[in-house]
Amino acid sequence: MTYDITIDGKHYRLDLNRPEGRWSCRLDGREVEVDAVLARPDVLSIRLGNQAYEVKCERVSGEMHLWVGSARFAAEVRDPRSLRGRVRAADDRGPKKLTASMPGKIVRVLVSQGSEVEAGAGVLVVEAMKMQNELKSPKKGTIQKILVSEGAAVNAGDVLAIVE
Amino acid sequence: MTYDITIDGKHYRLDLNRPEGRWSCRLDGREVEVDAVLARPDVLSIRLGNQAYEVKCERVSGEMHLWVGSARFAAEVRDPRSLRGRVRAADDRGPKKLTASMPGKIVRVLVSQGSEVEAGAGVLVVEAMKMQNELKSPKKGTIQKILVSEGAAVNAGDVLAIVE
Amino acid sequence: MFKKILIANRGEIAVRVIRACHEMGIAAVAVYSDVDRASLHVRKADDAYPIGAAAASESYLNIQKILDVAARSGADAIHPGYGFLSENAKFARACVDAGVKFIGPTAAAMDAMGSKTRARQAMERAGVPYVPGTSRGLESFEQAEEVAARIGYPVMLKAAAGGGGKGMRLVHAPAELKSSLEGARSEAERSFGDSEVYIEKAILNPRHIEMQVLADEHGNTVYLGERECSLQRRHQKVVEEAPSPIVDPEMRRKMGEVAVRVAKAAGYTNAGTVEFLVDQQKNFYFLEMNTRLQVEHPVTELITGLDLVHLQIRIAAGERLPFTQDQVVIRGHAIECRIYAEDPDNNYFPSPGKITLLLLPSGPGIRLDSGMYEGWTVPMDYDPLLAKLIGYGTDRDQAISRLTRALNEYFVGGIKTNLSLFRHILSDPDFRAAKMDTGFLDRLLKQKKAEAPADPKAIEVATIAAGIFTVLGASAAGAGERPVGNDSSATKPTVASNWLRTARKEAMR
Amino acid sequence: MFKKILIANRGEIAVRVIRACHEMGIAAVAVYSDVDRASLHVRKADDAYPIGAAAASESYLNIQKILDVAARSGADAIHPGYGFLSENAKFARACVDAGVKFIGPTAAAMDAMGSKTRARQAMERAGVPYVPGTSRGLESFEQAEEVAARIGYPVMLKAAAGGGGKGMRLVHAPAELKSSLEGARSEAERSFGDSEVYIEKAILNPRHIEMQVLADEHGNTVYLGERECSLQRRHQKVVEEAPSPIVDPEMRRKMGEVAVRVAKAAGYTNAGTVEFLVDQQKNFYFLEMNTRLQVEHPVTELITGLDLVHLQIRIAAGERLPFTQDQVVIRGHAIECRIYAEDPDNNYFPSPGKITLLLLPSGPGIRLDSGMYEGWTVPMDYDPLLAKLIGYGTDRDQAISRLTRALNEYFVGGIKTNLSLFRHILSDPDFRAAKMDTGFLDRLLKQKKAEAPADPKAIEVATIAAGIFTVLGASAAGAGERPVGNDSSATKPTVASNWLRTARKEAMR
Repeated sequence: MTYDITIDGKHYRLDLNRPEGRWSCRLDGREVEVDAVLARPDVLSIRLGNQAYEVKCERVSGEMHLWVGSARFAAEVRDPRSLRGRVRAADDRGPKKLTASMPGKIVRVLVSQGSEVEAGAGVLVVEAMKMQNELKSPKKGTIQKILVSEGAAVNAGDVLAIVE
Repeated sequence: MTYDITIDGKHYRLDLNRPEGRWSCRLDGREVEVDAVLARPDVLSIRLGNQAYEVKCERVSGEMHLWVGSARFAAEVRDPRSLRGRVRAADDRGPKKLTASMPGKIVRVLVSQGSEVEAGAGVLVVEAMKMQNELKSPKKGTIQKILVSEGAAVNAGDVLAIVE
Repeated sequence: MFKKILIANRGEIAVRVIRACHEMGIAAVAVYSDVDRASLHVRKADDAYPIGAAAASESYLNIQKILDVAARSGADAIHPGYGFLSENAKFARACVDAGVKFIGPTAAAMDAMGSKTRARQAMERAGVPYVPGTSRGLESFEQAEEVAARIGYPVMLKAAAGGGGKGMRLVHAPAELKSSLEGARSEAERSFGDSEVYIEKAILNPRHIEMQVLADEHGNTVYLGERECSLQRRHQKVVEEAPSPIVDPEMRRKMGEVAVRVAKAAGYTNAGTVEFLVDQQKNFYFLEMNTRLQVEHPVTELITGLDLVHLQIRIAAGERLPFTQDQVVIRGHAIECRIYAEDPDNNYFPSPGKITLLLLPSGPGIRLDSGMYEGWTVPMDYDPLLAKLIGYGTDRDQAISRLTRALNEYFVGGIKTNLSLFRHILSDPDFRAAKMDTGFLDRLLKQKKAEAPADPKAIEVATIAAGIFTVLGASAAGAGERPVGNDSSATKPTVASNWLRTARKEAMR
Repeated sequence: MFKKILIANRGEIAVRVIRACHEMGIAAVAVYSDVDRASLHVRKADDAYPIGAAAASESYLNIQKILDVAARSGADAIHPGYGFLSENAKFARACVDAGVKFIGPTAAAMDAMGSKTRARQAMERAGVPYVPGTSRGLESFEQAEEVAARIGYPVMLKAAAGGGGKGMRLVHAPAELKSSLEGARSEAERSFGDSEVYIEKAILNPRHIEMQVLADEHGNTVYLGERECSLQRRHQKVVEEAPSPIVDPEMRRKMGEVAVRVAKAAGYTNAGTVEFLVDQQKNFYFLEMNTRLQVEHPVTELITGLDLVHLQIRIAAGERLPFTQDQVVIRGHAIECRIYAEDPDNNYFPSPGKITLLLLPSGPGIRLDSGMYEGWTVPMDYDPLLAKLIGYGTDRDQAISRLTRALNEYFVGGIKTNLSLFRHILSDPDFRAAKMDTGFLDRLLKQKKAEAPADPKAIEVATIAAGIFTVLGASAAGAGERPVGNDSSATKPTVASNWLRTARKEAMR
C-alpha cells in the first residue's frame, strides 16, 4: 500500500506492507526498519531500528493527531489510488468557514449577515465552563451566512458562519 | 425482554425494557427502580433506588462473570424464547470433560486411556510460570480419552481429557 | 464518629472526600446534577442522589435540595469540598438548623473572614501584620492623599467588595491618584454596585505564600507549614509547592504563629488557610483567610505525612487534634500541577468533550487525585479542573524531576489540557532556581515561545504511525471511535455529537 | 553521571528503573524476550533490543547477549533489577571486563555472601549475632549432644546443602536427638547427595525482619530502617511493611549498626539488605544478606522519603552518599502488597492470560509500581508478579485503611490475581494487631474460610447487570471481546486463543 501522508502540512510518501505479519516500510523511497505492536487501542509501540517510541493516536471530529512523546502532529492520510481526500487549496480565495473549536453555547452574535468584516474581527462569542471566547473572522470579506443564533448549543467542528 | 439469569447456580427471571432510554425492570415479578450508565466498556454504574454500585463485567472464554464490589458472580443469561442455552444437566452421569483452567504446558500425563480413576485422582500435570498444577478427575470412572500429549501447549478452556 | 457523610460537591474533590470516608469506614453519599450522572464521584459513592439541572444554582448551590438529600439518605454530616457552598455561611447555618454537622468552620468564623475590610479590622486588633493602608473605605480624596503619603508610593486602590481585579488601580505617583480613585470608584460601582474603595501599599512582585492551619473544637490550633502559590494565571493558582523555597524554619515559625493568631482571633475551627503576600525583603502581610479545604492541600499532606480530610472529619466529630505542634515533621518537597481542560493554543479557553484515551502516570513519588476516566465526557458547565498531579521528592529538584517524568507519562486524548504548560514551567530556568512571584507566569506566557523545530525523527515516527493506524483501521481505534453509552447505534459519532447525545440522554433521566 | 543505562530485567522492576533513569536525565535501554515485545518496559524505554526466546536462559539470563546489547547501544552501566542476573557474581565480573558499570555490589562482595556457611563464618569473625549453633557440619552424635545441651532445646538440625525443608528436623528434647540426627542425615543424603548436617537453636514462631543498607564507594555505609517481611507463603514474601511494628528506635539502632557491620565486613557497596530472624524476646539473629535491590524497597522509600534507585545509580557513578546516618528521618508507615497473577481458588496456581479490564487505584497515600496494562497478555514464562501496591499513612492503621480502600478500587479482569488475599489479610484481627510471625499466613490460609453468604442485594445487582450487559451487547464489551494486536480478524477470539496468537505472532519477529 502506498499513502500520501501530510504531517503538519508537509507531504511524505509512505509504502507500507506486511508480508507474514512483519512491517516493511519505505519513507519517501528510503527503506526504514520498523517493528510495531498495538499495545492497546490508539497506542502503538514502535521501534525504528532499535529506538523505541510510544505513539498515541487522537481521533476527534474525523481528524487524526499523532503524539510522539509530548509532540503533537496533525496527520492526513490519503491513498493516492482513491479519489477521496484531494489536497485542499490552502489559499485565501473562496468562502471560509468559521467552526467551533470546542462544545459550548453561543452567547453573542457580533455581526449581521451581509456585513463587511476585517480579518481578525470578532464574529461570535462562545461560552463554556464559565469562560467566553470570541471567534474571529479568518479573512477580510463579507459575512455570507450566520448559521447559529444566540443561546444555541454547539459542538466542536460545527460550522457557525461563512465569510466570503 | 425477558431473561432467565443464573447467578452462581441460582435462577432468576428478569424483565428488562428501555422505553425512551430509561430502564424498567422486574426481578422475579417484583418491580425494581433501576438507573444504569455504561461508564466505559465492561463497567456499569448502577443505581438501585438511590444506592450506587459499580459493576464490572469479565468475559473470558465465552463465560460471563460480574463483580459487584469485590464479590464475583458467575452469570448465565438465557432468552427463554430462544432455543440456545438450555439448562445443562448438573448431575454426575454421562461423560465429564477435564478442561484447562489457564494457559500452560502439559508436563505429565498420569493415566492412560481406558484406565479406571477415582474422583479426585490426578490425570494430568500442567505447568505455567514455573509452577506445576495437577488436574484431577471430576468423577469416578474410566478415562475415555486423553486429548493432549506431554509437551503440548494448552489454552484456558481447552478440553484435555474425558472421563465417563 | 459519623456513619454517613454527604459530599456536596463533584469532580476530583468529591472523589477525594469519598476515599477518605471509605478509609474511615464511613458511607459516602454523592449528589449530582443531570450532566454528572456518569461522573466518577457517582461511580464511587455508596448512595447517589440526583439534585437537578446542570446550572449550579439548580443543583450544587441549591441549599434546600442538598439538605433534603441529607435527610432522605440519613447523612449525619456534610463535607462541602471547595468552591460551591464551602464558604457559604448561610449554608453552614442551615446545616446547624437541620441537625447535620457541617464539616468546616462555624458560620460566625466564616462571616468574620468573609468581608475583606472586616477581616482586616479583626486582624488589626489581633496584631497581625497586614499591608499598610486603610481598613475602611476612603471617605475623601484628601484622606487618600494623606494615607498614600504616609505609607509611601506605589499604592494600590481596591474595591472593598472587589475581586478579579475589578475596581483595582496601581498608583505610582501623587499626580495619578485623583483620576485613579475616580476610575476605581466608578468601576467598583459598575461591577459590584458598591463604590467603596480602600487604599493599600502596593507590594511589587510579591510572592503568594499561605499557611495551613488546623483547629479542633477544644481550643487547640496548629499550623502545618506553608505553601508557595505564586504561579498564577488570571488570579488562578496553577502550580503550588510546599515548602516554599524562600521560607526557612525561623520564618515558618513566625508565619505559622501569626496564622494561628488569625485563626484564634476568628474563633476558627477545622481546616483553614491564611494567605500572605511576601515582599522581596521577605516581609509578610496578611491577605485573607480561606475558610475551607484548599485545592492544593495535597502538597501539605505529602510533606507532613498527614491526611487533612481525615483530620477535618475527626475534628468535626468532636475529636481532639491527635498531635501537638512539636510533633509536626516537615520532610521532603512536593509540587502540584492543576490539570485543566483548557486549550493552551487558544488562550487557555476551556475544552470540554469526550476523553478518548487516558494514560495515567504512577510510580515513585507520584500522587494523582483525579475526577476523570477514559470514555467520560467532560461537561461544559463547571470549573475545568480535571485532576491534580502531585510529585514528591527528597528535595525540590527530585520533586521536579519526578513530576516531569510523570507529565511525560500522562496522556489525555480527545480534549485539550494544559499538560504542556507544566512541562514548559518545570523546565524554565527561573522556576528551577525558584525565582518566582505572582507575575511570573504571565511573563512566561508572554515570551514569544521560540517554536522549536520538530524533531525530524519524531516526524518520521509520526508519518509511519499514521500509516500503520490507517492499515489497522477500526480495530486499532479506542474510545474516540467507539460510543460508550447506552446507545448502540452503529454509526461512528464524532466526539462532539456523542457528547451532546450523552448530555441529552442524561438530561432525560 | 551515566549517559545510558541498560536494564537487564523485565516487568514492574524494569519500569521502575526506567522511570528513575528518566528522572535523572539518563537514556534507558530495554532488552526483551520474544514474548515480551508488547511489555510495558519496552513501551517506556528509549531503546529496545530483542534478546531471544522466552526461556530466561535464552534471554534475560544470557550474559553474552546482554553485554552485546550494552556494547551496541552504547550503554555505560547496567541495572540488573532483582532476580535474573542481579546476584550473579559471574555477571558482575563480566561487566567489569566489558568496561560497563554494574549497578550493584562487587563480585567479591557477592561471593562473600553467596554461601550460607561461608557468610556465617565471616559474620562470626565480625561479631554479628547469628542463631547459636555450629557453623560447620556435625562430626558425631556426641558433638551434637554437647552443642544442643549448650545452646538449649529446642534445636534445629539442618542440612548444610539444604533448602525447602529437606533434611531439617526440629528436636524438642535430648531423647529425640539421636533418631532425629539419623533421619536428617539420611534425608540430606537422599535429597542432596550430601549428609552434612549442622545444628542451630530452634527459633519458634520467628519474625522475618530485614535492614536496608546503602554503602558508597568511599567507605560510607548507612542503614535506612527495617522492613517486617513475616507474611510469607511458600517462603515467598507476600506483604511487607516498614517500620516493623515491634521495632522501637533503640532496637532499630542496634539492628542497623549490626547490618552496617555486616556490610563493612563484606566490603559491600551499593544497596543491600541484611535479613534477620527475630525471636519472641526480640533477640535478632543474622540470617543472610541479599546483595541487590529488594522487591519491597518501596516501603523503605516511603518512610524515609528517599529514592533507592536514584541512590544506587549515584553510588555506582562514584558519588558520595548525600546524607549521613543522623539525617535519615523515618516518618509514617508503609505497607506493600505484591499483586501476583495467580488463582486464590486454585491453590494460588499461576494465571497468565489477557488482561481484559484494568481499573487502577490512586489518590492519597497510594503508590502503584506496575508492569501491566489493559489489553496486555501476561506471558506464562516468568514470575507471576504483576505489580506492587503500596499504601502510606500517618500510622499503621491509616496505611491499612488506605490500602484497603485502594484494593477495593483496583480491578484486574480476564486473569486471576491474589487481590482478594490482601483484603483477607488486611481485615484479619491478628494482622491488625500486628501479631505476626513467618507461620502466620499458612495458618490463615488453612483456616476453613467461613464462606460468607453472598449479600442478597449484591446478587440482585449482579442479576440486573447481567441483563443490561446482554441488552447492550458488543458495544458495551471491553478488551476481552476486542482483539488488540496487529490482527484485525473479525471473529471474536477467546482470551486464550488470542493469547496464543499474540505469542505466536511475537515469536515470529
